[in-house]
Amino acid sequence: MNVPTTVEKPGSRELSYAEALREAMGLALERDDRVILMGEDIGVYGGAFQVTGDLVDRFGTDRVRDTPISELGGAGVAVGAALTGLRPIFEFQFSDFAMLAMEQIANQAAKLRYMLGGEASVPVVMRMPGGSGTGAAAQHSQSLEAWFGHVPGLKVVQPSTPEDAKGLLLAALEDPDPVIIFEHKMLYKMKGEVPEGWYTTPIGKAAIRREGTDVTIVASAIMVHRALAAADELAKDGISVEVIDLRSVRPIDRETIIASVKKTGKLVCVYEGVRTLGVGAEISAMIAESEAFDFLDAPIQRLGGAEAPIPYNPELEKAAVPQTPGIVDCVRKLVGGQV
Amino acid sequence: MNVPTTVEKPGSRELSYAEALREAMGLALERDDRVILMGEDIGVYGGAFQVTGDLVDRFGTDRVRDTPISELGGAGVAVGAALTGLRPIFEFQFSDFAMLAMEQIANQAAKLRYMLGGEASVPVVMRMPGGSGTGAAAQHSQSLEAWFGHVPGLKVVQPSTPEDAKGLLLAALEDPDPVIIFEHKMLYKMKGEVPEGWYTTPIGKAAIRREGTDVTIVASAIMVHRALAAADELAKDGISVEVIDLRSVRPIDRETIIASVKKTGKLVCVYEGVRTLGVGAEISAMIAESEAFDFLDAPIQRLGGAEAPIPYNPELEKAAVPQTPGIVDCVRKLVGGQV
Amino acid sequence: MPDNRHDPDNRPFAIRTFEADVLKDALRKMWLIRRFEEGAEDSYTRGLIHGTMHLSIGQEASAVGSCMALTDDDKITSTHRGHGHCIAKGAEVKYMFAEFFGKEEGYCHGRGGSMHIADVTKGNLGANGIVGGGLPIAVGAALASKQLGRNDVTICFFGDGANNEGAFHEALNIAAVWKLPVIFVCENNKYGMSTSTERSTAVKNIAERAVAYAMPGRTVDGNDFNAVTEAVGAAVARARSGEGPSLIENLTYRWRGHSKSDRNRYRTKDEIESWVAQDPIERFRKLLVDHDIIDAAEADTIRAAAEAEVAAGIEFAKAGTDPKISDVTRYVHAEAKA
Amino acid sequence: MPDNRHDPDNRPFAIRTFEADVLKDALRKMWLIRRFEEGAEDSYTRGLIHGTMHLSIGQEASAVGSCMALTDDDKITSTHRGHGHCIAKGAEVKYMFAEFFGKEEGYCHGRGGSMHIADVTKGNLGANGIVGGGLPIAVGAALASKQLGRNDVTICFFGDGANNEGAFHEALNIAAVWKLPVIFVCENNKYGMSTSTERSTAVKNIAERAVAYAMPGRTVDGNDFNAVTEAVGAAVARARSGEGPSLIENLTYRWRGHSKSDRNRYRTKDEIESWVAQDPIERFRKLLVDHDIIDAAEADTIRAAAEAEVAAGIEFAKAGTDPKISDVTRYVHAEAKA
Ligand SMILES: Cc1ncc(C[n+]2csc(CCOP(=O)(O)OP(=O)(O)O)c2C)c(N)n1
Ligand SMILES: Cc1ncc(C[n+]2csc(CCOP(=O)(O)OP(=O)(O)O)c2C)c(N)n1
Ligand SMILES: [Mg+2]
Ligand SMILES: [Mg+2]
Repeated sequence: MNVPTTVEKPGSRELSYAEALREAMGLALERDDRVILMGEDIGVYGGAFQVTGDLVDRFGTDRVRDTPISELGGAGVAVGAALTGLRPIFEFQFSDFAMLAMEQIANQAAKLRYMLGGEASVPVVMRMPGGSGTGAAAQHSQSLEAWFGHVPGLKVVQPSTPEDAKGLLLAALEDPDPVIIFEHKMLYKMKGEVPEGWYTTPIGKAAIRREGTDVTIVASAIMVHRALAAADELAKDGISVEVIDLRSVRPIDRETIIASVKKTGKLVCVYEGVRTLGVGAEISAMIAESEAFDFLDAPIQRLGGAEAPIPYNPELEKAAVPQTPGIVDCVRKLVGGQV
Repeated sequence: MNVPTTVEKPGSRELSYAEALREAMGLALERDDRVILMGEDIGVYGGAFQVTGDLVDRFGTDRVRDTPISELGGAGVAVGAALTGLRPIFEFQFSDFAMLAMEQIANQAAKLRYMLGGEASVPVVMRMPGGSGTGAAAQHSQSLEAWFGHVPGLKVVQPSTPEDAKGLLLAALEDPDPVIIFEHKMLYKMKGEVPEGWYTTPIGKAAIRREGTDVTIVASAIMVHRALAAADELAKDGISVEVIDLRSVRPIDRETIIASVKKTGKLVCVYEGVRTLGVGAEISAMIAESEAFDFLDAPIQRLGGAEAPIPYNPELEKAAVPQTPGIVDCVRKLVGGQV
Repeated sequence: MPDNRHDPDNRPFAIRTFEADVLKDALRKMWLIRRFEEGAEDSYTRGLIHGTMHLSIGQEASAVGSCMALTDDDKITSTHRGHGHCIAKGAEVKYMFAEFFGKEEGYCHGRGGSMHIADVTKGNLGANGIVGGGLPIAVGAALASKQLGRNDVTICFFGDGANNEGAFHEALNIAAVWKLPVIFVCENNKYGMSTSTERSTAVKNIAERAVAYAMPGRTVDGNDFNAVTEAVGAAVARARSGEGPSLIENLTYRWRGHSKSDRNRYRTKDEIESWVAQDPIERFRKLLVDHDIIDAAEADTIRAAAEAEVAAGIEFAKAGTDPKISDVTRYVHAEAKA
Repeated sequence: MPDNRHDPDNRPFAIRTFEADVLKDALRKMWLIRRFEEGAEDSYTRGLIHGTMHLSIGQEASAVGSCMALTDDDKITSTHRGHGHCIAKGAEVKYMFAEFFGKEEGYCHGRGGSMHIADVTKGNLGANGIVGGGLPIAVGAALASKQLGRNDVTICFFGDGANNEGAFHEALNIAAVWKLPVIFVCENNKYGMSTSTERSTAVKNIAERAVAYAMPGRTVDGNDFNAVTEAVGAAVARARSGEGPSLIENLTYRWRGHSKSDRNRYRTKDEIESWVAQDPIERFRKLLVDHDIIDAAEADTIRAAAEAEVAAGIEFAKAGTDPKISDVTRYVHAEAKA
């Protein structure tokens, strides 16, 4: 894939996104006794997507705990443990199953500090493998980040590179409040340079992955890579695209996006979640009410997931979320004044 | 309250919003044996907000079924019953508790028809008392319509008047797909003219509650009434406000809103749900990508709920959601070119 | 033990209860399941099918035995490991393959795939991608039956892993309190993915949990077709006569990994082999031969027919029609009446 | 029965276990709960408090008795009907009243109200607006204790209604499988809002469900302080020594309606009166008097002191500070360190 790699840092190597996450968890388990991992089949199985891998061999079954298939209970146990001294990292096997645990996530974890007037802290990290592309159909392919992004008290991040996967997970661990990480299943095997040791990627900061002057694309997770591929394609036509990797859904990095739109005057939001009320709706609205509004010289475009569950048939599945050609097409029309 | 009443229809009388809902359910239970009501304390107690009231006396405990306190199970039973011949109306005691049932609502009810390639139908209606203002704090006061609005396969309505409460509930019952009704707790006692007999209010159609030329306010649920009060106030300054009652969150009535914004050139979205990724984000984005974009002569404004859980203290609680003075203020600034 | 195989009163339940034709058809279905899944596995390995799949090879007696007391009006809810239940409830393998191949001819017109096969009009309310997702749905179907005065019952299949979901608790409690005609059939294959029941479940046998819902609970050898038909049959009869729900636990084993990504790290070769030796199809075949229902030749013919049906089903599926891309949002809602 | 009240070996558990001071303090707390709730009710009726509230009057022995074996390091999770648990775990009524009045001086600085009172640093992890919401949280607290090698245990209070939530099932199972130091105390007051356990729960006694989690289960007279301390005390000892969780069911009754909107349509006057006759405070007072721990005059003094404390608490709350409106989003996240 077409990832603009960070300048190689001393001590960085190529790792996959899954390996980067595993390295982050390993570091955390080593450094802090209060860190535990919880989730279904994260031990001997290594996780449905092999993210925890061999961590159970290194840290034992007390610190890498297979839970029963009990998402609500498991998440709630993580919340209670976080409230009383542990720093749990809870893996949902698929983010779709987090629907069973919304109560503990959104009614308890997100609200406890506030309801208790600041007198409690719930430093829990929840890992959510999301996204389509695996042929697993409607109940295993959703992109639910917008739900979590709507909940005050949560922070929500979506790394698109191995480096950020590690950095955001470590930032989440250092955060005194609940942080939800949406990991994209189709990125787990993606390789990239990852610095060694402990470092954090700030939560709430977008990253400009490619600079450009004609149009701004704000994309998240796997869509960053499709947007970059589209930008390559569009460059051939002389269209200069700025690609912003959203990285953080809650909070959103207003400054970076507003500055870019003021420069380019055009905005396309690309995201995999269902288009209506998805992340792009917020970005669009945020721009439309900001000082960047006056700089806009074309309607804001959104490319989001279809208004349908994710279908099984592979061609339908592709058609249900934005793909590179669709992004190219949308930008061309926008720049050509055809919208 | 300041509701613009419909022209009095033959056979209409004044009913409260709760009475209107009860009348709709009574008509449905009379007309169709397949209709049953399910929910916690909807029988002898009459419902936490006295919406089902005496229906259990009229139709018996088989058709007006108190469920155990089991939101996931209860909702799932309703889904299974709908799939196999019944037409259940499921009451969540507070919409906040629906978090426990998201799995059955969003993974099952919403997706079954699609996953089964059109070979199944889940005609279930779910009633959700939502909103703040009762002093019940963070876990009993949320406005979660945006979550449901993000889910393909669902329809989501939010009546703001007794007439629509009845009409939308009956429309939901006639619908072959799952429909979620957000009822606002602070509206239950509101009175208004309600036609007798069976009628439906179309799902997916907004209503222009007040015509105006300077600015369009799109408001939902209780915010419609605050917007109308603000419009009265603003009229004194010579500002002419068009107030649109959204009524349907999914699908959204694009045509009505676009036409209004093309006329007024200014848009303010007022909604009670959390501002970020709330209903107003979608309306704003929808306009910013539509042909109405070129007619906008000021940034689109959103007044939504604070980025916080609903607090207990009554003054804080009020401050956490849009109020009439804030709407007035926002419109004044917008019209005055101060944003 | 005296040889009483020919004494009618002492013959096993299945033999004395079902006609020979019906028993032969059960054997046919068990073979069909086995060959269907082998065919699916092979198609997957050859890259003809995408996604994942959960094979129930080794569990055929539970699926077919449980459905023996059902009519076409009765309902089932199934699981991610649901091919066997489908076939037991009468699905045709060619439409199942078509679904796997993502074709319009499939049960779900290619929208659902392996985890969502259903045939609602024939009482198969569907596999489910959500562990435990079918439990409350089954109770709802039973409620509809009771409320509308119908006589059908619902069998709810679920796994040992699913028994730790809150949905299990809520569903069984509601079914019991409302005395609904539903039979909860737990297919305990010792593992939820990699996690053994010892590590996930506080009780030894899932059926012990029936006490918490004041319903009968029974644990049976789920690889013994006869034992399954007897236990589930009694529960179906109970449900049908208005006495309410039951919980039956079929002890069985999946020979294959959990899904295509399983490295089988959590169990031993010995354990797998000991269960393969308990092949439910072979045991059933032997039962039928021992009771002179069929002879070896006829058994072979039945198996060969299943093989042929599966081969034909794959060809049918390959020749199927791809959905139109423009139909991606079709079936989200009911289509407007013409 | 022979009079053996003064024979040490035969005295009731509570009397032979706790010092006189401790027992007197328990009586004080019971009175404090009663008067606190009456004061809250009165303030509500007079329009000084908004929102709703759930009174536990009649259930004081369950709250105070259950907490007798706890130290300040131990934890509790509570419910919407949680004032009694708070006070039993050592909360001060003036800060509770301040919370009811929405003041900065309240336990939650006016953000939480009646349904969210907590004092995490003292081990009260909070009331909960979500029925069953505290169950997994309590298990998490017990996990933290075990994992960090601490010696504290957690009591998880919940109602009969909550026992039908999936969270109950998942929490008890996890606690049992992981052998965690948590005691599940079900306060069975016969109703979840208007719905009786007969109409909502498949078993007669909630404690029967302990079987499903292979943990000890006991049902006791929850209005008998002595019985509660004995049963919960044994469970606490068990948890503390690493033997895992227990389920104790305290049979009790709420004298008041479910909340302020209750018309009491689902129960009879007679039923209410029969339970009022079982006043747990009066029964405990009598126990203390009978065993010469206190005399009637001292009991009156204790009650009067509770009354005075409540009256002072209300005045304290009235004089409290209102939160600043501009602080509406304060406490959503941790404040940046200075
Ligand atoms: C709610 C939910 N949690 C987790 C999963 C992932 N998952 C699919 S099957 C499975 C194991 C289920 O075990 P069991 O119920 O015993 O069925 P088996 O696979 O053994 O047939 C898991 C964890 C899921 N699909 N749904
Ligand atoms: C998840 C959830 N469902 C429903 C409610 C509404 N509700 C509050 S208390 C209550 C009854 C609870 O009964 P029980 O657990 O027996 O406690 P009790 O009120 O009798 O003390 C109900 C239905 C809620 N707060 N949370
Ligand atoms: Mg299993
Ligand atoms: Mg109760």
